[in-house]
Amino acid sequence: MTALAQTPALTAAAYKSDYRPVWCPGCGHYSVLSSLTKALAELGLQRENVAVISGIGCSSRIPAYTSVYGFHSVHGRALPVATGLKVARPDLTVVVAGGDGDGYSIGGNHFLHACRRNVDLTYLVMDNQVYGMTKGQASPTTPADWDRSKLTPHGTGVSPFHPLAVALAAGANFIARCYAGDPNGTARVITEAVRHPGFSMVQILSQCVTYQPSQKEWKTTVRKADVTTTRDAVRAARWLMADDGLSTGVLYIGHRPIYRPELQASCSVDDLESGFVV
Amino acid sequence: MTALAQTPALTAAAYKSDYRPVWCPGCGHYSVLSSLTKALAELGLQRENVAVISGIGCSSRIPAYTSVYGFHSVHGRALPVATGLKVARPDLTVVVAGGDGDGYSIGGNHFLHACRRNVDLTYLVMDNQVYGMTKGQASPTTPADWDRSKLTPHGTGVSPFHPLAVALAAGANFIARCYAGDPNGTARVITEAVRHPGFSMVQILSQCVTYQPSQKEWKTTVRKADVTTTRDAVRAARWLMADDGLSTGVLYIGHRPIYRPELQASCSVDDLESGFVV
Amino acid sequence: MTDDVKDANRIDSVELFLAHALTLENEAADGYQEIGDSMAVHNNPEVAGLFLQMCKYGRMHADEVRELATGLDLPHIPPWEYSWEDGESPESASMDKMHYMMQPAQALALAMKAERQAHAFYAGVAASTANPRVRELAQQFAAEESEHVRLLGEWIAKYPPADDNWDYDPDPPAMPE
Amino acid sequence: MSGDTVSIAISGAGGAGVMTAAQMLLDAAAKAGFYGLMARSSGPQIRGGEVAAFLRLGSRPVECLDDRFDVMVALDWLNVERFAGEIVLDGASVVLCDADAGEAPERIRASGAQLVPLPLQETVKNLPGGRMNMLGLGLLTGLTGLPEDVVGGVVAKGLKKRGQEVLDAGLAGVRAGMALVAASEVPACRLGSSPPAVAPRWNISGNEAAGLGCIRGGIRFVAAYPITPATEILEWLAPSLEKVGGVLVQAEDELASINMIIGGSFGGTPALTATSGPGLALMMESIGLAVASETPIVVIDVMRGGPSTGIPTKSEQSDLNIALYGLHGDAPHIVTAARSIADCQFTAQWSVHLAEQLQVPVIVLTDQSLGQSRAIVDRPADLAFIGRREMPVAGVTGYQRYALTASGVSPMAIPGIPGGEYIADGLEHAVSGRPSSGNEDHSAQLDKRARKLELFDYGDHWADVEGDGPLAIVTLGSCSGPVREACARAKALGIATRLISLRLLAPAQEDRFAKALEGADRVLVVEQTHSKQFYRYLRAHYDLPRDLKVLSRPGPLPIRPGEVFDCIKAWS
Amino acid sequence: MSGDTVSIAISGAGGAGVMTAAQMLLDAAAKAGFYGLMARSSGPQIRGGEVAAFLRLGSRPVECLDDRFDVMVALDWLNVERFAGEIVLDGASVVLCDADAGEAPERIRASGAQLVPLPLQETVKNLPGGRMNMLGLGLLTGLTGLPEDVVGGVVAKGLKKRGQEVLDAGLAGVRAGMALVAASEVPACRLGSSPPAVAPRWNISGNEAAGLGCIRGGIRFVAAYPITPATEILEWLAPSLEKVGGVLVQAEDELASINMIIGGSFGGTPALTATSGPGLALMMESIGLAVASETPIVVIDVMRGGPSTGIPTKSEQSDLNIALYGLHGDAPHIVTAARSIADCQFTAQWSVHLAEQLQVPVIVLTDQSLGQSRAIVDRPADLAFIGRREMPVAGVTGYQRYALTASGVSPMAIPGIPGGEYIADGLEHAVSGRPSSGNEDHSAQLDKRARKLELFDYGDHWADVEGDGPLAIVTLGSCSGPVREACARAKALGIATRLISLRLLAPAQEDRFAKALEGADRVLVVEQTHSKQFYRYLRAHYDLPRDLKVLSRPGPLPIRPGEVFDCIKAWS
Ligand SMILES: Cc1ncc(C[n+]2csc(CCOP(=O)(O)OP(=O)(O)O)c2C)c(N)n1
Ligand SMILES: Cc1ncc(C[n+]2csc(CCOP(=O)(O)OP(=O)(O)O)c2C)c(N)n1
Ligand code: SF4
Ligand code: SF4
Ligand SMILES: [Mg+2]
Ligand SMILES: [Mg+2]
Repeated sequence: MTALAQTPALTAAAYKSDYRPVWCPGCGHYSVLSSLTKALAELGLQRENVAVISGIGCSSRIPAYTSVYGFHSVHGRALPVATGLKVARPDLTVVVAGGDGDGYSIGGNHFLHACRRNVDLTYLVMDNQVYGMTKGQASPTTPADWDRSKLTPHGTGVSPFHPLAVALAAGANFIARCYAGDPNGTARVITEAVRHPGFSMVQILSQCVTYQPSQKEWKTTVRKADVTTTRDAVRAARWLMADDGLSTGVLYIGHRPIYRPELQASCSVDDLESGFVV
Repeated sequence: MTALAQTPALTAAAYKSDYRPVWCPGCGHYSVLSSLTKALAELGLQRENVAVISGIGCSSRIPAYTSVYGFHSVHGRALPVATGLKVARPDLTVVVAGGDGDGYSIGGNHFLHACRRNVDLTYLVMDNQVYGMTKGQASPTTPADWDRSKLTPHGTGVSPFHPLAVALAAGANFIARCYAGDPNGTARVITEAVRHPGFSMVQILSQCVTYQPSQKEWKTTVRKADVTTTRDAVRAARWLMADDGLSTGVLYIGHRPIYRPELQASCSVDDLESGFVV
Repeated sequence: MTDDVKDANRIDSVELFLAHALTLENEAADGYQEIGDSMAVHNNPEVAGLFLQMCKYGRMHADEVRELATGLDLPHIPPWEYSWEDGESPESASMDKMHYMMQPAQALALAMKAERQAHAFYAGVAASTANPRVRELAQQFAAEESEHVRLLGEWIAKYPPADDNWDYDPDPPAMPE
Repeated sequence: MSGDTVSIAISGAGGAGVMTAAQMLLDAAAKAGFYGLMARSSGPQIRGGEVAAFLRLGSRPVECLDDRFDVMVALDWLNVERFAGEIVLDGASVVLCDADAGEAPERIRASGAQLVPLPLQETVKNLPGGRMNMLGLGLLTGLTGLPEDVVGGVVAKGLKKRGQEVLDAGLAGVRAGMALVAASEVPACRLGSSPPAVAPRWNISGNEAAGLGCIRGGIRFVAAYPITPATEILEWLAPSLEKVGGVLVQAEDELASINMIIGGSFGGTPALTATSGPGLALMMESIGLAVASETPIVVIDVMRGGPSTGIPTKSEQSDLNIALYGLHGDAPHIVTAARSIADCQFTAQWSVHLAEQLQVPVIVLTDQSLGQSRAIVDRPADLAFIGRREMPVAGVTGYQRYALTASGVSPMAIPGIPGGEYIADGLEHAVSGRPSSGNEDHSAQLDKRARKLELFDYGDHWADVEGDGPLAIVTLGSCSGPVREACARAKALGIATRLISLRLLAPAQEDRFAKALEGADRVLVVEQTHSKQFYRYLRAHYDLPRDLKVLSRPGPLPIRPGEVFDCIKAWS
Repeated sequence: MSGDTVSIAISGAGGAGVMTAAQMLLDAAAKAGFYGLMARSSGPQIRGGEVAAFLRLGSRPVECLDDRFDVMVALDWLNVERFAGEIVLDGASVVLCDADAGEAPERIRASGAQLVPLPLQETVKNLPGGRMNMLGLGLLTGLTGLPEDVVGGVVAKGLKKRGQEVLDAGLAGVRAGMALVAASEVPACRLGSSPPAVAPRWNISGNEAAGLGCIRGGIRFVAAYPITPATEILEWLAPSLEKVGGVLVQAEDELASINMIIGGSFGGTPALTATSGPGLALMMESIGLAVASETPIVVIDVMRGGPSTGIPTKSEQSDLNIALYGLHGDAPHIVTAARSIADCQFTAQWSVHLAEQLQVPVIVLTDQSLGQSRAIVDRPADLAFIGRREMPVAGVTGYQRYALTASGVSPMAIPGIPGGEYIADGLEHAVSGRPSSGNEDHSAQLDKRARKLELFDYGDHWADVEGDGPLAIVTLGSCSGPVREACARAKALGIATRLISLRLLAPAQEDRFAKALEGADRVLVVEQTHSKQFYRYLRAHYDLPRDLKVLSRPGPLPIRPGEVFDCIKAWS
């Protein structure tokens, strides 16, 4: 049991804003919002001490639907914004949320380096294998033969990106996959991810009903992983390279040191001058 | 035998320009230049049909020291420049060369996507675990406790980047490590990499005598990998995750499809108008 | 470092031997040239001069070998398949020992090492080959290399050894980009 | 009706089929020999959001929306207030709406427009498979007097792939709509007589026109990252390039796309990317590389509301500054602006030609209101602009990539040409291409890169200059349509103006501008920005009369001809 | 000797210790009560390249190099031609060189300077552990008449960590150099008498001064990616921030660094990054985000030669355009420029204050010649500028992040303040922060973001205005030093000028500028760009007299006081 012993101060609903999502009815992102707010309630966090940071995309609209602090930044840059915030304000709980396009395509470099740097952030990638916001182009996780975008009329011809394998190779220490169709399971993983010190990577399969209608099948194909969480990177690598992308659970927890500079003054600003005096 | 049956038309020296490198004497990059020109000779390529593309850094100066076509572009962008060139001109042999800073730090996103896209390029990363050109700051591959840069006076505190593990996870199909101290061995791997269809990732340990003088020890610590080339991604992943970064050889060859759009006209430009006629 | 451990140095045909000798001398000359140029670029004219001089000798030797090979059809050997002891041609003074402030004595010591390796290579071939003509040529080349070693020894004696602080550069490096 | 055109707004919630009906109306008008323009506006939802289509049809080419609407067809009232600013109605307007949809919103009622409630929902319910939008199309067929068979033909073409049943229902809906109008007291809003179509006409959007211009100019390699409102250029180009032996690569981001096209162009293939403000901002460093390495590329920026993510679906001209000045260092390049939907083709094609001729990056500015609107236009004349790069011959000796020529243009070798081997460089270089930080080399290369743009003869294409009145109206891009129309209205009142609509923004054409301005004593600058960017640019480069006014407004509402006309009138 | 200063160039190959000797000379001059400036130039090699140090010492503050050099000490002639353009010599100059180093290069001989060959190598060889640079230092000690004990003290401090033997050899070298000069016929080049040091003096580089200004202004979070010539700001800041409870993060690229500081500032910590042209270009999209989301940040751009990678080690002012105009959309922000090495501190500190006060990004322009040069300056007065953000109180109800206030500045909540929860957004938004594409919201937010910059009282810091002559010289940044000196020379000839050196470039200060220009009938604009960027900017925003000249030249050679003076004289 990882849950709080006592009853949380705020209900999940209290973490939602009164601004109604513009998401398509049926979009998986609704469930992610619900899982996130449940997790925040479970963690018993004060609203003012939480920040949700995102980039641009349908998924990246999520901060506005919460009642905590947040930043809806620019496409692909959620992770550095969050990194700056967390390093400067280690007292806050910082959740980063966005899409597969935002996170693996334009934001790929920050993804690599966030895994490696290991700042205490929780990263929720609402992966629908498509750019929802811009009318359905292929994203890095789109299957190679998906030919429904005019930009890639015969499919991308490119093997899809495997975010968790890359996260592991890049040094991530908490690696999980969830499914938006299982909001309580997802809430639980988010709760664990926030509690995990350092960077936590949570891929959430979150269907795009508009541009990837076949993702409705996830209801039947997504399943719990047939392994328990490993703490061995070599085993995790072996497992992830063979994984079909549909099994859920916390797949790996590592123990690399976290990046958290001390912010403790040891001298006054005036003292800095001494180096210049002739 | 992977060599040409007949004697190459041009000697290795013929692929060098008469512009003398500004590299520090002792720099590993000299050997890489020599390996590259030997490989080009061995491949029997015409100078005008080869292009060497780089970003910015000491290593990225390499195109100017060759006598083929080349582009010394901007920091971190060698791979997309090369990708555009190769897709538009599939008849050319395109080699991309640069440093660990150029390739894994600012260029990390293109690295990920080049591995995945699998355009027929050969990527030589002259890895010296430091930013040589800008006076020796930590790069992604710098050990976490390296404290010789003023920007990270107590070390980076961040686990080093594992380029080959990331390349594999990102989908690369030819993965090799070489050592500048073994120029003929490196020439051989470059030759194989160029012959390999699709994207080939070649990490070359190339010492920076000025900012990483301890890399002189590579002479004794670098060794041939104790495995033969595998074609099994799962095995490769397991092996790479446990690897210490000092073993050389062609470590993995995969078989994902390459990206090479056909450039065949099927109609005239005038025909395109028909879609607009009222 | 080699990929294939071979029966090192065992060379039984004249063509194969001359191919090795030619590459050895060419690479020696190319290497000296590169180092000499690099020293010139780094404002060490004295050492540059020494290496460029060595390069000249190397080119002469290569010409000699080429002459011997006239009429013969030398095989093409990929760089990594030569029968060198450690994968690299024996007379290449490796760039990684270089320093922009190195002094002549140090430079010559490196050249000496290369010449000794070349000698060892030829002597090794002479000792192991089954072909008398190869043995004859190898012995001749080995003798030449020992002569180089002797000459270099005399040359070195003319320079004082490098002082303790030879590589001390009080200034910080430049940052060209 | 403003003169000879009819302006129509159709609104409704997503799913009602507003856009389909509007497109069919435009098609039908075109088939019937009319010109027209169609723009759109929608809510932030991906699907199911409120949508409005704005049409203006007439017997002469239409370059902009009118000040107001003659007719509004409201399929429902859901969230229609969103469009309050865009659907300008007045006492002469007619609003057809559903009798059962409840009261019209306050702003519509306050406009004074004549509200005509009709039993829309009820009629649709009684038609098997009936749909609101087909009924709406019928209403407008009846009102405008478009021939029923032409409309029917368009409907048939549009619905035939959905099967006979759907098609029959559609046609029945149209007929029912026409019947409703016929039975009502609604004042008609007829489209005069259709002019004889001399030349073939096209139905094209600005984004498609830009794509076509690029391919005609020689573009065969495109790398891009999707972004609103530029994506349709890419959507048109991807399959079209394939047909003509080119290719479009979807890149991982804009940094990749700009550098991919630099690589493609280095390889000798004319290359392009298209984006909008945020993407353009990411490309600036590498556009500078194209300047320094003298690699021709074309970058189309379909402007949207800024700053930052701003208002992606709305038009503005506020990327002017970044396009002109957004490169670090002294980085001369070309900036062009398309003046109308059809002109997107001309300007794009000309821009490819300039890029290739001058080995320079060209930034082509269009905007959302051009790119995402469609117009019925005369088929444009064929243009002779084709990108042609000066190249050295094979086997050239002593080749110097950055040789100092009189024109400033140096022959550019492409891989495959023996003897032409060189290293393109973004570091300052000597004529050979080798890095140099020397004073002479820096000055010589800066001079040559500036010179090639200054000496080139851009001919008459630099601007459209019309009229010779003492009041000059200087404008650019999508403001040109409203300005031209305002000038026509002024002329009708006997006020002589002159229109100067710039197609070439940079390099500045001092002499040509001075000549165009000769005899004008007053200048009115019209642009769609908040900070008067165009006016500041003009001031920086051109001598302007003291007597000067600026009509500058940010998006999202377009500049209307009436606004410009009011300015002219007030100043005459 | 120009009036009361002595100008000295020292050259030699890497390893000879030119920089160390030059720095010791500067230190010694400072200890002896003199002011001074030291700049450097070097070849493209990382190590072992040719290096030249340029010093100017005097009894009054020195803000720029002189037109020419009084003394050159050439430790060898290796590749010294590289500096031909920089080391201006004439008949009155003296060149001390090694008698055994062969003939001096043509350009040096042709200068007419008096060549004084001395047995340098020979002397060094005879000193155990002797080094050329210490001998050179000795030569200059002798020539300038700096007290031997002061020089000795500096040498001792510099070499003591290397052990007594090295120190002794160093001191012996200095003495030997002094002896060589004493024994020769070289004309002395004495440094007058040293002025009494009223206040403590500092030896500081522009990059260090900028760093100090930032910390004084309140910066406690820095994220950056190394780039020449900005890296030394970061090198100074990393350990210094740590001492005062802040932190510097080395980011993976400039896209990360700019967004990290936006995140840090969103969290309430004043935040900064420093970069140069190529890095700035990559940051533009996100600087726009800071504008739209009203997040205060400071970006220092240490300008170098452009375009593209350009000339990283040389100075130029050609990033002016991108700093002013490089953002997409209408994105009002602040641009400041530091006028001298010492002013880097003032301008940086003031910029932090402005950013925090106005919740806006501030781009601070300095350049390589300020950043990487060192000067002896009077300790700057303490400044009252500290970043202070307006914030709502904890427990606030109905908080609206982007409320429309009269000043345009809205209280900014930071995480941790209950009741202040809001979502910062780069999409256009309503006062609450919620996305809005509405016309009213867009206009209101554009207005407020412009208003807050327009209404703020920047006081006298916007520019340095000196003199009231009829010829106004308008300049910026590192050109201010040479201009000021030219004005002084003109004054000595009885020519009255006025200097207007802008510290605040944007927003433009129309009224203040007009006032500063009152009574001036001619304007000379001085800047270091190829395309007259500053002049174009002035034209765009200010009313300038018709009688106007521009002295504009690209890098890499600095603008010299004499050039400016010649312009003034020719025009008087
Ligand atoms: C610099 C930049 N480039 C492109 C865009 C256009 N854009 C907005 S969202 C998006 C893709 C979003 O996809 P994803 O992150 O997967 O989110 P989803 O909509 O699928 O939830 C793109 C390409 C942009 N806003 N900014
Ligand atoms: C956009 C941009 N940012 C920063 C720089 C500065 N810069 C030039 S080279 C370099 C690092 C080079 O390191 P690496 O790629 O490892 O090459 P090395 O010099 O070690 O061979 C940096 C940071 C730049 N030129 N452009
Ligand atoms: S387009 Fe797809 S991702 Fe976007 S809101 Fe609709 S269903 Fe969700
Ligand atoms: S600084 Fe390092 S990487 Fe650069 S040339 Fe010198 S040794 Fe090589
Ligand atoms: Mg997505
Ligand atoms: Mg490196």
